[in-house]
Amino acid sequence: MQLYHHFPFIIIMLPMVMSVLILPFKNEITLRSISMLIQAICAALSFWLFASLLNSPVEYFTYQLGSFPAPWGNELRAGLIEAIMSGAFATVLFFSTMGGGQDTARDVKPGKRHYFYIMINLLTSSLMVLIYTNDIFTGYVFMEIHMLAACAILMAKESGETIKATIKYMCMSIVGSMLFLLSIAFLYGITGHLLMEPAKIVIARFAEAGLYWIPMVLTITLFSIAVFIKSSLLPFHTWLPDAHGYATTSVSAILSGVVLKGYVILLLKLIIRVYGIDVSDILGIMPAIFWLGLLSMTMGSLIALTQKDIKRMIAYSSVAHIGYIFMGIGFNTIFGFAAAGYHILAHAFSKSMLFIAAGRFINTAGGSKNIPDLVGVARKDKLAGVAFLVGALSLIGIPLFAGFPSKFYLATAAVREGQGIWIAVIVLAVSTLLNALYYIPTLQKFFSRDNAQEFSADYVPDKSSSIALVCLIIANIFLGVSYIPLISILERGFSFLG
Amino acid sequence: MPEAKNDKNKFDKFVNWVNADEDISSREEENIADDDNDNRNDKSRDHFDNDSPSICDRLEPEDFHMGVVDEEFDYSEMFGDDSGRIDQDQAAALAENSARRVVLRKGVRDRFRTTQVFFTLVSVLLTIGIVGVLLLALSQMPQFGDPASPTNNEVYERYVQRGVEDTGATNIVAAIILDYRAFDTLGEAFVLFTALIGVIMLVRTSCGSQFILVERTQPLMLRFMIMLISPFILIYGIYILLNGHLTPGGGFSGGAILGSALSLYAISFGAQKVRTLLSFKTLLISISIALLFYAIVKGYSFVIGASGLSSGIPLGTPGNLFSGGLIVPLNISVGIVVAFTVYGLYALFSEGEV
Amino acid sequence: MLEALRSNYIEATALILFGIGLATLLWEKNLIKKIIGFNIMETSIFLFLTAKGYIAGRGAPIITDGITDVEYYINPLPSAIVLTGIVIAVSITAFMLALCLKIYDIYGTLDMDKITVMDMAERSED
Amino acid sequence: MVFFQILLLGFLVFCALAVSFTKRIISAVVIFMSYSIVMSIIWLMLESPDLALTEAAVGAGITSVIFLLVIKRINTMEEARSNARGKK
Repeated sequence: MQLYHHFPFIIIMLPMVMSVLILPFKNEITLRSISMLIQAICAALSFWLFASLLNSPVEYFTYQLGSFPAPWGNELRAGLIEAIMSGAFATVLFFSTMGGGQDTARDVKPGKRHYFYIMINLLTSSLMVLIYTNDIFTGYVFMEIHMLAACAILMAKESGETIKATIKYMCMSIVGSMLFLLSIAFLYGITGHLLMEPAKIVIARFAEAGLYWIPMVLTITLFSIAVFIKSSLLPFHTWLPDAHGYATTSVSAILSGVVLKGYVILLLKLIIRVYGIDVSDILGIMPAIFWLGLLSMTMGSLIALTQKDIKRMIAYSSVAHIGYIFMGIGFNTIFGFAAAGYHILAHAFSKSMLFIAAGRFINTAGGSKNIPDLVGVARKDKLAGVAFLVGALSLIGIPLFAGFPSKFYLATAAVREGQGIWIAVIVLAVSTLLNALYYIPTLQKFFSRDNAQEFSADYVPDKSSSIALVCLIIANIFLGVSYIPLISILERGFSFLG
Repeated sequence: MPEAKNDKNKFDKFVNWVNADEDISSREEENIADDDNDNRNDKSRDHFDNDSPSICDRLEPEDFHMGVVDEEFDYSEMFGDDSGRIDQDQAAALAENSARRVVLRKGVRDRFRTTQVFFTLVSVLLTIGIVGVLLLALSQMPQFGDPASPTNNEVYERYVQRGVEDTGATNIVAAIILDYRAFDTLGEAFVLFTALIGVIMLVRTSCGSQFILVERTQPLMLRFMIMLISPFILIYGIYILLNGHLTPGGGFSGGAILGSALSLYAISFGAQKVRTLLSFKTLLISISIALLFYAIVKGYSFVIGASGLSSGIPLGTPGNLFSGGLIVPLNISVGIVVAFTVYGLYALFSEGEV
Repeated sequence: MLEALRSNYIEATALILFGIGLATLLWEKNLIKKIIGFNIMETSIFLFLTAKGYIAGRGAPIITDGITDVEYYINPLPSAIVLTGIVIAVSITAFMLALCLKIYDIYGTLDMDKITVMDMAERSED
Repeated sequence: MVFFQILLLGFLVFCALAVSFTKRIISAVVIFMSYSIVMSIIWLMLESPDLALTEAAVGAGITSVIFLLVIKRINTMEEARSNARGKK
């Protein structure tokens, strides 16, 4: 029982307890620095846990909450994948809060600041529970906190559009959590377990005997549809553009980079740990995920082409990149999951950088979000221009940046996977082309010298957002360069996630 | 009640607005006018952004409503300094504006109609399909109430057979909630906390409580009856709360009863009386203390349990009041969180101010 | 298929209520009716779960005078889950109703169609 | 006993349908109140008294009170808005 066994519990409880403790603080700087300190501690503990797991004999460990073992009491479980993901998400949260701090100070009214940062801490802790939990109903409970906190920070800006975006987001994601709860009810009805490992034994027994066939197919479909709605895969994405388009900078970065991914990690754990790869192969849901991913990749990029508002364009490109991730999951092989995991990391880092840079562009252009008004803005705000360039290139898939290895591994996963090789590779190429089609022209507009608007010099970006952008660029390049060790760790992690 | 008049004619009024050309006086139009102007210079439509202190002074008690005063659209700026005189260019701008709006409305109306029909069709088919699939899956599920169904496995047997000796509580449901699966209830208390903070962010007006609301004194009969009943409700709530581990009830239902007793008292005797006892600050502080108590005490027993030690908390003899080990204090803290959240929600929704 | 549904009729009604709640949530124009639809959906799933935990001929899971034999008590786990779920349903309803107040304050209506039309009108202008 | 359960379940389905077909919001909320009261009775018949108590106290009690308060607030905002426009 070494020290690092307690880290998952500390990572979860620290932001939760702090969210209650920061009630008395009122001033913006202390609140932001406390929340960032908490997120930094979570990131540091996760990477320490990751390092100690790397060279520990056992691949994963379970942390028993309370004095009763698994099927009776609650349990957390930490392995390589959970450690990497919680570390990456905590870092992205840290940089997004730091990067968007200036906009939050302006948009969130003084009376409501400490409530905003309470919600940021609750978001952090519920995200960590979604990653580390080994119990499906605990996943549901903290999924609700995650949704309420995301809606609360989304509407902290209190303009007409954000409130309408929040209602739309909430209606959609309520349907998602209801389907999730219904599939928990069905799963409990047939297996009698709420924890993932005991449920897997019972489901494996049923799969061989061919018992309860339709309820099992129903539960895995309801789980997937719930996560599709919450992570805005194409047919269920209608809430995303309003939510990400109108929120403040740090909230858009957090929503796009981190909130969407927490549910995908939960679905990955459900598929691998509750059903297992071979049972979910037989159940036949994986091709559906694969085809929905393809649809979302192409349609997301097509719609993003038509957008004039910079933040809505980036939001639609999030829908496309969620499609990549679900395409990777749809292969239902360990390498497919590893490629999807890699793209989760790459997308989290590049997307939050794009949103912070876009926030700075909008501020320099005096608050207007239309791309025509932002022509030549990268000349004025050089650092944000470089950050936007790096983020866009990495999402297109240019080598040396984070997007390239993940798309490359998605293609190799398609080649290794038997069925549907050529469609996947073709659609990957088409959607990469579409990505380029809407990112390159915007980049040209931003960096163009002629007919650049004259921007009033009253907006001076603060130092912390510059630091955040520089660190995100470094992280992006690191992800783009060190892909060989990373993909092997991801593969090893996913093979033991079950 | 505006929605009370059936939606039909309200919607017709709206449809005539959509078709009407000159008459732009209806309320929806006011909002549209709001949106056009604000959107043009693309400041997001912040009705509440002018948080200059003056807004609180202009408030008179009787129209102290949630944000309605901030939202007032001042026509004088739009139509020149006094509303009578409109100079030429403003009139021209207005005419051009309404002409463009006519063209726009036709496009909007058709698009709206098609999406309406399409949307209803999709959701009808969707729900019938889902219910059909669910009933199909249900037909394969184990029978209702038969003892041999898979849910009666070793998990259920241990909860019933060794529930009392493990946790010392005779009400097994309370034992599960507060001892076997206490992490869910921790999440539960934090869901309530998040909802309360979310509602505070949304509904609480920023003018603080220096406004003494004009209290409508309730009829004597109501006040007298409430004076008679509320002690019994409080005793009943406290009984349910404290005996959560012995009889059905526990933190949630006991807290809800106490919360509704507080709200009942606030309804009849005016929120001001309750506010002297339980101001906004004490409400938040007591909820935080209860949450911290739960998190720290239960966190201690999680960490001890995880590292295999036995937490030295005596379980007491099952059956009497202080017998459930940690269950009774946890019940009290969850009860406090639920009671004050319920009262807070009542106060926020009724006056926008706890 | 039919006689299976006849035997577990409570779960069948729970699923029908789920369908009605889902239809109300998706189909209803007024926001408050959407929230009532959500509550109906939520309580129907809890009815389904509680019916799953019921065992014929066994009593409530309160251990009375020391009898800890399995034959006397129903399955307590679904009750624990539903207890947690009810309070989650209340908190989501409270949050959404606060949003309704805010929406009414800005748009002057609770009718999602009118709001979408206003939005369409607004977006089609810029 | 079974007949009584079927009767209550029928009443539940009727209430659920009635919510979407009533015109007035207040009647929808009142129907929902009766819906959750009947639901807690059914839970009592399913031998889970904890749930019946919580559903009665929390589901029927708090949710309905909050619904009615919101409707009252919307009414007062409606009047304030109409007399605000009248005053101008």
